[in-house]
Amino acid sequence: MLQWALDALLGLGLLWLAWCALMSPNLLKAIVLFVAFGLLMALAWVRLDAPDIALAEAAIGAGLTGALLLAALARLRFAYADEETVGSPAQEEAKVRFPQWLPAVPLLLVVAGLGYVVLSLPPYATGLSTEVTANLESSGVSNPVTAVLLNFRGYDTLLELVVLLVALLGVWSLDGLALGRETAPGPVLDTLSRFLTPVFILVAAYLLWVGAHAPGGAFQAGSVLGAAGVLLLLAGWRFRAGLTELPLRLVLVAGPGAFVIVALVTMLMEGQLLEYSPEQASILILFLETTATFSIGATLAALFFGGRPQDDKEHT
Amino acid sequence: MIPSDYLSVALLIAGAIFFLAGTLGLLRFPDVYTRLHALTKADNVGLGLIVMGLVVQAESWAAVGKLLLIWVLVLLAGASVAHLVARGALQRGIRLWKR
Amino acid sequence: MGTVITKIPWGVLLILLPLMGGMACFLWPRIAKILGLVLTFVGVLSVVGLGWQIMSNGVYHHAVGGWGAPLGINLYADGLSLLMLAITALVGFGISVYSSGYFERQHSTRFWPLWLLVLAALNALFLSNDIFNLYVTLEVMGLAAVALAALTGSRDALSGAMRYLLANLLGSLSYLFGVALLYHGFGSVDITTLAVQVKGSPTTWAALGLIGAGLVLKTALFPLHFWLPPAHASAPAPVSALLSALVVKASFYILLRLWLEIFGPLGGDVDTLFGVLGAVAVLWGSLQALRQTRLKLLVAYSTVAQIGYLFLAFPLAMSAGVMAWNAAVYLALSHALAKAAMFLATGNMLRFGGHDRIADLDRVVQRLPLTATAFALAGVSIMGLPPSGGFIGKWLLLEVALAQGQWGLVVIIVLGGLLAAGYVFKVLGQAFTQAAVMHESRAVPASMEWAALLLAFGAILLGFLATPVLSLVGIGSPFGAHEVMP
Amino acid sequence: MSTVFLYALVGVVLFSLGLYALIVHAHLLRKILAINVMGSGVFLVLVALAKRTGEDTPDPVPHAMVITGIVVAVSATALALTLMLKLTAETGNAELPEDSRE
Repeated sequence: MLQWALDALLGLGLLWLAWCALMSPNLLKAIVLFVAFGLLMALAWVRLDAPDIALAEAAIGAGLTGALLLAALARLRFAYADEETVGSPAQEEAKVRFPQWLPAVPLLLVVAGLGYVVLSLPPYATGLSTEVTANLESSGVSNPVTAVLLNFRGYDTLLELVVLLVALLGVWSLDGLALGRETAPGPVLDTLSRFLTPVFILVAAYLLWVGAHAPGGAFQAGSVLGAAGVLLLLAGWRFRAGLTELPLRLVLVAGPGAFVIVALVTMLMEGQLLEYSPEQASILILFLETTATFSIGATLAALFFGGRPQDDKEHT
Repeated sequence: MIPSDYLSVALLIAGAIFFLAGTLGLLRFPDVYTRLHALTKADNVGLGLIVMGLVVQAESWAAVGKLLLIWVLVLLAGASVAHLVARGALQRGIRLWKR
Repeated sequence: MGTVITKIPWGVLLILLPLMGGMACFLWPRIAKILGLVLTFVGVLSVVGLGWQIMSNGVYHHAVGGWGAPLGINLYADGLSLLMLAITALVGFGISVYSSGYFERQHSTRFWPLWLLVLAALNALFLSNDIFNLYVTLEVMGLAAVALAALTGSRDALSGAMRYLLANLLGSLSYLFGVALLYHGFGSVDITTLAVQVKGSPTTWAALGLIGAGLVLKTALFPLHFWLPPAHASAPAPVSALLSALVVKASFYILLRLWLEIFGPLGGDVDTLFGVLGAVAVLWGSLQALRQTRLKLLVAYSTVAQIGYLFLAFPLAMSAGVMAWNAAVYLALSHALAKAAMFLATGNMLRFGGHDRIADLDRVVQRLPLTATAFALAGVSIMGLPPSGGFIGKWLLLEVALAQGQWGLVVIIVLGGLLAAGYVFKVLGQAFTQAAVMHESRAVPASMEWAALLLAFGAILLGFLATPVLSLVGIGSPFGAHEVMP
Repeated sequence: MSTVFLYALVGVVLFSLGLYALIVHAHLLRKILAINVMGSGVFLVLVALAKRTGEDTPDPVPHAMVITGIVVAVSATALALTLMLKLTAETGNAELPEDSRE
């Protein structure tokens, strides 16, 4: 009963926070509430026995998305502040184009319909869990989620790393505003970033290693690395000139690149794309996860940075 | 329940009370500086008590280490963020509250 | 038979080569152009190789990871996938040749990696047999397409791309919700497995609605076409060609595939709805195209109309099956070639005159004879005049509509053709006259003119290849086994 | 009603709330937030229903799908935010211009 009350409270809290985040008249409040919503989502994932997702949600869904949103809002408010009314509170107010109730009516029908459908599903269904359990032995890892991500459905993960790369290519091709240095970081942030960076790296390495048999893995580790990058960028650290060219791009491509090469090699050796022999599976997965961790971390930090670093040197 | 469980419960409840106090301060105090004060001080102690309560239950030293690490990291983050928020507020020219 | 060439897994290479190429272009921008050209050409060869394998051994299967469905992801290619891959390779090669002359240096380094990744996503999409994997390929394709549409950074391009991105994301989420319901209702994301499992139930209906709505939004069927004209009209010419010719076809392909395998037997009323929306799209898109004063917007609205034609096949297929689907596929293929040619030709005129105002086109026929020919030939196929691919497609559709006594659809098909003739001649008419004001003109590289012309020739040539193409579609009988090929 | 369906229903409502906000709001940052909330709703449905195995361990396949989905969501958000900033720099307004052509 107590458990049920907790879940109900959590569910209502999620809905309430989402509503407040979406309807808040102040954009800053909306984003902060959205981050809080993300953290509550992480709790919901824990309640649903999905610790892997809880970690990913807390780091990426709430943390990095929140950082991206806040950085965008800051740029929206300050970078264009001299241009008339941009970013003024009046413009940010939740403007509504037509009567608010108009879309609400069909959407209530959608809620009712989808709710009915969800409730009509049978209370018990094994999905693919029996297949996963039966083949876990030969997958090379004992965490079933990692097994699905890196082995059974590794092809999806390959394409997912490509999505991340495509987003960065898009951001760079748009000539996004690079993160400026509006204010000096100050001694506290500076010291904090110096102290925390090794801790972040340690945590990332731990998450990467533990992902084989417990919650964790490349995405969680990569997002922790990305968070370290965000902190360093905020503290005023910048890519050293010379490293922004090919070396940086090599790190960004390492994850999907290694994946494609492994895909090719396994196909030549075993006959099917990404087919690992059971003996080599765990070492291959560790290799793929390590390269992916570096790429994910670098890509997320670069997405936060925005513009292409040292863009003017690119055409020489 | 064995004695260590009672200790845990006591520590957890004490921690929760500190959190409650901190949250009340956040809601009731008049300006950003006093709110920060209430929030960070009370929450740091509250989290410390909760961590202690869980340490009592820990089954291995590794778990104890992780719990303490969490506390240290939150202390660091809380203190730094409080400082940054206060500094930002000062730079924006927000005055200290006076009765 | 049995040589090395027949053993190469061409299907997998179609995905991996452009993927690696995209990354290599990102790493070494200097070689991007030459690498892009080589890889798109190798893409054409790979499709030929895959086609050879499929024709001699039947449908192509590849169990990624060696697991096989339902645990793993299966790649699958039958005649339908093969034709989509083939048209992607051909149009893709044309776009590459054109782009090698089109882009300035700075845009060139940005274009090639994204373009090769879109190509990889398209090939992966046409080969996939897994509805969640399709979601991921849709996202790779969608995000890269948005980035390409915004490439020029102009105000129109940015707002077009933003609208496009929001529509894309909404469509993807709706699709993903449908995938979630199908998985939890029937325990698989493999299309072949689902085809056996799925029965009429509230879950299926909701999944049909969500997936259908998401894909219709991505395919830009009226009234969800609002994002298409601004995005397609403000992108650089090769990107417009890519978006109109291939990217909208990709979501249409998924819809068609899922309809054939999973939803077909259930979707009676939805079929009719698709038909009605398609008919409105034909009329609305054509009328809007006729109203435009800017060439690129005219061509973009023409895409809205031509997409409408594809959906006319759904109500007709209820009783005519194979014939109606053949018509839809034929229309999709010839539209891909013709519309790519048209956008590329438009790009030439735009570069030549520095503007795309239809009224000031200034004797394009004399100055750019190849481009004007390309536009005219593409126009023949869009109008559906013989001999052209568009004619065969519309003829097949008309035949089915007549046989079923669907007089409304017959009128729509004919009327759409007449309206298309209206907007094509509106452009061509101006091409012969001298503009009132002289403009500075800029040279157009031969590669750009020839790329447009050859694609337009392709659209015409498709009019002579009905028998072999239709027999190719039949491999693996995607439209049902028991019916006889025409 | 079990927790499984409780969370699944919350997911359905989140999806619809996000959709509502996406339609109603003009500001692009709010539209991007709305898309993210919609995504969370879909993810919640996927994972909540995975708990119906009747055993202690839920079905891991939807879990892996959601991790993929979260990464896709953050990629799309980053691209959308950059696009929004560029558009604002160009038009001076973080909203989509009313389309005069439609």
